[in-house]
Amino acid sequence: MKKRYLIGGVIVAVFLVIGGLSFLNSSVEYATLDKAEQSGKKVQVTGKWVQDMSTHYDTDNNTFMFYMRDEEDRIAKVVIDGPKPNNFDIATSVVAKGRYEDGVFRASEVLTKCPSKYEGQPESEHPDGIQKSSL
Amino acid sequence: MLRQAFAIFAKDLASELRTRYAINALLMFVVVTLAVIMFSLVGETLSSGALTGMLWVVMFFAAMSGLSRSFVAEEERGTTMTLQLLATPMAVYLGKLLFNLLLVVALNVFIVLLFLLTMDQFTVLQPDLFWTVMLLGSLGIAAATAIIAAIIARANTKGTLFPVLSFPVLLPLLMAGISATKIAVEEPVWDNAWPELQMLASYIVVVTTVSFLLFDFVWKD
Amino acid sequence: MWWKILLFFWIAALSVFAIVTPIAGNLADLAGVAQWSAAKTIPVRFMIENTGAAADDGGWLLTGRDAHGRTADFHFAARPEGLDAAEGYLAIARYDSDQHRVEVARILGGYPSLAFPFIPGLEERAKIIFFHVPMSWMTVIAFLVSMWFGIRYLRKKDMEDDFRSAVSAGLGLLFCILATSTGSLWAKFNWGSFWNWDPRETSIFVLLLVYGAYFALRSAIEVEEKKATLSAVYSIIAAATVPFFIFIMPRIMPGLHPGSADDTGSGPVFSSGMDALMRVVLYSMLLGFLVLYVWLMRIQMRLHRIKLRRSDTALSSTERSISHV
Amino acid sequence: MHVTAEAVSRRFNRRPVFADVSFTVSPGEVFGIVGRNGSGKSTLLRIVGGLLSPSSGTMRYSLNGTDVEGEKLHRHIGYVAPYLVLYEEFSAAENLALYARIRGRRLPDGAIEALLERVGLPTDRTDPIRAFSSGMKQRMRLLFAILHEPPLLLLDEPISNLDVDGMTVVYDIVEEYRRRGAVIIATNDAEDIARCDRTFRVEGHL
Repeated sequence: MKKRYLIGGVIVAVFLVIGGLSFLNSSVEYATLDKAEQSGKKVQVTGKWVQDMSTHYDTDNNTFMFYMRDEEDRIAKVVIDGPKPNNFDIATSVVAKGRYEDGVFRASEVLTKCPSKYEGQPESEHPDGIQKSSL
Repeated sequence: MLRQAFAIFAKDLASELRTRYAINALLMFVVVTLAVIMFSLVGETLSSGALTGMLWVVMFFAAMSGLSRSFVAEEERGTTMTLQLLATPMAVYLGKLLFNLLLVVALNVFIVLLFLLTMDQFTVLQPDLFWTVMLLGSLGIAAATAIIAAIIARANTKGTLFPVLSFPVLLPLLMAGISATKIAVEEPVWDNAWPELQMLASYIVVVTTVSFLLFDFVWKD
Repeated sequence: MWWKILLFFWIAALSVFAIVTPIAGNLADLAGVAQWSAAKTIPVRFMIENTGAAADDGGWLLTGRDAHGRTADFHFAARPEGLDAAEGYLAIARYDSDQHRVEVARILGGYPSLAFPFIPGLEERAKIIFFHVPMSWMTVIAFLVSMWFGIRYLRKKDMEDDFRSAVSAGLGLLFCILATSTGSLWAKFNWGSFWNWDPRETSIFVLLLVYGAYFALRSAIEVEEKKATLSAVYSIIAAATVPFFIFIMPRIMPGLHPGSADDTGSGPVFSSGMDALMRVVLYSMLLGFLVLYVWLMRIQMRLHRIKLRRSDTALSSTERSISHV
Repeated sequence: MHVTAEAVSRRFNRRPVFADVSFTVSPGEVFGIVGRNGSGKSTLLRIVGGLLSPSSGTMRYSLNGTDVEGEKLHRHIGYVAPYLVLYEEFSAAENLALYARIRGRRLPDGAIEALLERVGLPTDRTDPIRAFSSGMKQRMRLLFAILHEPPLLLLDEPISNLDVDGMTVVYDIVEEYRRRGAVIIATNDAEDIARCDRTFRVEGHL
């Protein structure tokens, strides 16, 4: 009787690990810009805001435009319905939900991902202003 | 034990074929659900990916409406005690699992065939992968619902409780299944689905093993 | 008795510290100051590097250093008093990007010894970690404890174990609801939406469902022995399938939540780079929530025993009255 | 078959049904369990039959000197009770064939007819037993219990719903199984009690 539970427990543990390992190879949640353009479907694209390129807030249409670089280093113009998202300036990466329309990624929502590391900002990343004046 | 289990399976099958409680209602359920989907989609063009989601929704709810019967029927007729006197818990579980398996495989084949016939927009790029996923998904649904059905057979509100208890347990299977089906439908490469298949297989083994270990407690008063 | 009083003060003190510390906003260090818009003044803390010299415009210019060792020019309207004696300042200031210097508007006081760090992007919202993380942990711990007592019930058939299992599940549900709602509220202000089906959000939602199903099952069975057995069995089945979600998926899949796969560098939420003071508070809060959980468990168990004793007296008195008739 | 109950108690929802029941049944005995309505006769019989586990105490069984374990107990027990429901969508012969198959027994040709005749049931009916009268169903239950020739027969109010012929059938079976092994009857019927070698009174809590 005891043995049965022991053997069963081992089988369960082993296969939980095997099942868990399967996650290592899969990342299906987010698409890339290429994929988004090919499929034309509504997808989530994760990437970074390209700070060297311009951003623009169109007050008439209440849309915000910026350029985003995805994981495959492709840059696309993104237009969001609405104002500039929270924390946009300091986000380490952004997730845009939307679809490609006429060469522009129209996002219904943009989520900003911040460095939630709960530590002070490291030396190397500090903004230009302070750096220039430091002794 | 296998012979005992098979005898119980044969009994359930004969009983079902004679009374047709589950089969007729289930077939109608599938037809009605698909009809509702078709009504609501007249004139719409949906991608195969979106239709994949719908296919799984139909499969999930069909399973939820039919698969609790194996144990609930015994409880409702009052034959639970008779079966307890006839066979070991292991044999009972295995017999019921086999019956659930047959029912869910037959049901899903019916659903998929009907789906392929009625939804012209639904095209499958990799039929072999698609059917593999359907088979694994059916196995997983049968394994998980068998033990949950045994549990809810002892409760008061059997019908409503079944999906409530099943959904969280089935969710890993549904996520992996849907994702793998999407790959089969949209992508031409079999290899992309390996993680999902691995996940499905280990899910089936885990749930079946746990069920075997715990069925004694559920079955005996 | 004494430990309860101690616990009370412990949690009270921690809560006050965790919430209140920077009363007038974040105690920003230099990186923080630079990130704020030039028009806004915020409290900033700094140490003095040198005593400086008179500036061209008649003010006073000196070099200040923040807790992370960054330096910047600090401009005062006039020479601050007691400059030689003070080691550090807490001052209201803003960053002047044209002059590349920090304009000090007003000195608030000396350098605070306990200061909440400035965390870019999170700022005040970082404090959620003191509540959200311990709650999430307790959700999982309570569930495991519930399952553990469920297994013990199956082995020993002691109704007391079943009650422990149910109480632990109840507390777990409470913590789960709290963790979900705090996380969701935080997500609105940090990520931009209340709910995004992030892997971590999905995982806690599933856990919520499992708890809900557990109690739905319990309320649907009348015979207590059967209720105990079946709910124990269900919690084990759930525990065998749910880890896919709670422990593996959120870590390995990319997502927004700290600790997910593409969250480079920070790894699990507890990164080694975490501010030392925050770490102390966080660990204390974890301990505090753990003790709170144990305390609530004990109260519930005592209540249970009292109820049993009362129903036993009621039971035996009816028996007596029947046998007298 | 030796059956030993040691300090067996059973509670439902913390309400005790009975407490500290101990007895021994030896091979060749007909053992009676008597008691008022609601005293827990049926509950005790279910515990003896392995259908219900005792809240405390132990049940032990031994057959020809070797202990019988819980998992295999059902092979050695025949159980008849008014609350036992057979598969009513099948005919009598199908039911018997089904039990034989699940129990892993091969019935020789004509065995089913012989069994049906033994308890006075018609051999030519092919309709589901749903249509049977309550007395005929009781006779079916007897067959369900003795089909696998168990060394221990448990009877809960065996003559309920039976006519005089039926009672003769029951008592024939009781006498036969006294020789094969042991019989335990839970009853308050005077005729049943007269067949018992010993009786045990269950003093249940109300």
